[in-house]
Amino acid sequence: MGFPEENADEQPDAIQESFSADELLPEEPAVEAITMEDAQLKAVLEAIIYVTDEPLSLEQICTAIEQPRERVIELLEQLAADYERPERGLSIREVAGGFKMTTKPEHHEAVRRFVKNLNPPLKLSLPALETLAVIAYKQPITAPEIMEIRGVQGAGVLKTLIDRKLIGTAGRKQVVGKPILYKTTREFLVQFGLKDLAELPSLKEFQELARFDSEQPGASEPSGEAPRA
Amino acid sequence: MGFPEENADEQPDAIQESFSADELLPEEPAVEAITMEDAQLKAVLEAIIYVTDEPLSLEQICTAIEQPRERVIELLEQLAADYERPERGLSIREVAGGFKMTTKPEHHEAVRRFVKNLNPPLKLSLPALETLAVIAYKQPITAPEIMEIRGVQGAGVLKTLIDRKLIGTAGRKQVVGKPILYKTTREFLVQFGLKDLAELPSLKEFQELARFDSEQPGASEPSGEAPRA
Amino acid sequence: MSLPASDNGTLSSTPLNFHLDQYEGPLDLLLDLIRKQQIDIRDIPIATITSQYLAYLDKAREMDLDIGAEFVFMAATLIHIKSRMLLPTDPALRKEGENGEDPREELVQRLLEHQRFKDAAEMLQQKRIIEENVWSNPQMKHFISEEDTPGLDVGLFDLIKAFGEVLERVKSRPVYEIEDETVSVADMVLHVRSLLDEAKSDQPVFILRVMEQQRSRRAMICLFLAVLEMVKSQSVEILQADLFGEIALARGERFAEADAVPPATIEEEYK
Repeated sequence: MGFPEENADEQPDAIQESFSADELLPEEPAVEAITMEDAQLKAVLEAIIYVTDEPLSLEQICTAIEQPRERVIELLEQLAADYERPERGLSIREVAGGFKMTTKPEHHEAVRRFVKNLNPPLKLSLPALETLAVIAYKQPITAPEIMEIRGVQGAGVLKTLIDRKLIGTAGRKQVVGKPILYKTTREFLVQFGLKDLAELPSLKEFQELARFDSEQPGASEPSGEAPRA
Repeated sequence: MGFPEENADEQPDAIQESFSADELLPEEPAVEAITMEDAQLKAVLEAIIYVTDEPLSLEQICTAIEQPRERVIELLEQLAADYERPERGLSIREVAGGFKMTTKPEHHEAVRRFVKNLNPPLKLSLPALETLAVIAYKQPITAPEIMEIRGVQGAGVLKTLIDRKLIGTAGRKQVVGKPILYKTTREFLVQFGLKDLAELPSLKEFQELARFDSEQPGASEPSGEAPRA
Repeated sequence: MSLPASDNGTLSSTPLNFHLDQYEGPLDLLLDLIRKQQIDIRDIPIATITSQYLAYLDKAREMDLDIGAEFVFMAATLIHIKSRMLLPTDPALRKEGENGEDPREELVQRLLEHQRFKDAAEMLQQKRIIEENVWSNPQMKHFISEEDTPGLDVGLFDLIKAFGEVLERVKSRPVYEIEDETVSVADMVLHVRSLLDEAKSDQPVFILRVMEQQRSRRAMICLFLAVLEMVKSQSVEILQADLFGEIALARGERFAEADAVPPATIEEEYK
């Protein structure tokens, strides 16, 4: 259970949890007071550093929280020290003349692995989406027919859709050249939350929605617009 | 001096200091043990919640840090509690069945100035919000049913809600005409900061409010506009 | 219920401050009338409300506003309730229950439900206000490898929308159709050129697919001859990725030289 002792001394701050009991910690950590006002300032400091992508300069911070330079430096040091504790995964660093929040380098590998394993939502390029739409509504359909409808060449996207298991083959059409027929797959239904193809909304239904929707562009302005705060 | 006492007491009691150390420090902060391993896990947890754009589910986190559910819940609770402290400007909130880091609303004024890509206001009219409310409470529900409840003709603002990804389809109702069923989406939960649908107050609670309102003198507004928040 | 403004039906003659187009439906209008006058929703003075409601419809008509059928239907409902309220209670019925059923009950329930959803909408709006005042700054982009191509986050309605847009485009597309019976080799040279122009430089155009789009024997022959001409003049290359694979066309060395195969010359040769 040994948390290294020296860490206790490094911490300048009262509010952090110092750990451990009697025996393990003979040296009482110095407890420092934090006023409500300091707490507020630190909170705002943390929030603005978090939301800003570019490093925040000392001047910007001073202006933002309306505090003298020395005070801000002190608060920044406290904040940075809080973040340096080993149970924190982030750090506030001074880079390029400003302060910036980043993940700690020692966790980059874990984060990268994690991001990679995230199940990304279904993302498709516009050509792929159009091709998938044409196949969904016109299946089974051949590649030349898809191109004919879309009015553009796009053999590449079929492969993408096949790789994603959203479409599969459905035999060949009995015309010159016997082109392959494509159809949507089970995975397609799963991805779009459909029980079967009959659940696909029809174009007519979709257009009716748009027609009745008073807030769609072109329709008359709705009354009683909600007030914005 | 004096960090408010109750904050000290809030700390889960790991290893409580059993002796009162010093006259000068009557409010000894409760001391919590943290092992090196816990520190590491908390750090990674913080880092991955920080980087991800979608709320992270418990399952995703368990898989990522290879820890049993109970352990992860415990760590998450600790982390969220750390963030709740008043000197923190960020918070870890449960939204749409996952965990997400955001700034705290109370600092919005200071933070807003530093936000480059401001959240686009959702700009929903009151009729759109009402339709959304009907769907949220009565889902899955068809367009005719929505019209019936709202006492208006036309499918209303469904397409707007679809375009904003606040509602989606939930199959078709097995009645004449097989109308499309609608339900709210995960994005709805995210946009409205809801943990899950169960977090919505029950309709019965509104009824109580409604009765109360009707007895309030001067509660009436001269128009059908939304009461300002 | 004492209403300062109301003295029994004459209220309808006092023009209320209507914004005539603000009501989404009759329930909205009724609720507003009730709220403005601080009427107890469970004990609506139906005669007063009915005349006010009808006055509203009249006024709307005067102003030539489009009144939906649902407003008219509600007027009928109100009049019906009013007439039932006026009927003397059947003494036989009175023996059974206390008052019999209140003719207003169903309307009251609908109004209450409507009010609940209005309140729910307001609650959502407040929640949204909070969300508009907090920000998140995820850093995923630093951890996503380059090869993950960004794309659209796609849902079911994106699919139908895309399909609708494709069909729209078909309608508005200028049809590059060659009259089958008059088509020439030169036309086909131009056609192949335009196909290669449209295709990305690294994307092949499959001969077979172009062939399939032709609707007459003459067009197919012209296409075939055109391809041969273009190969000869090095404006296209023929590619075959693997044995028995599909034969494709790609831009040749002299593709850029538009007059590598002067149409007029070809026209002459194939006369």
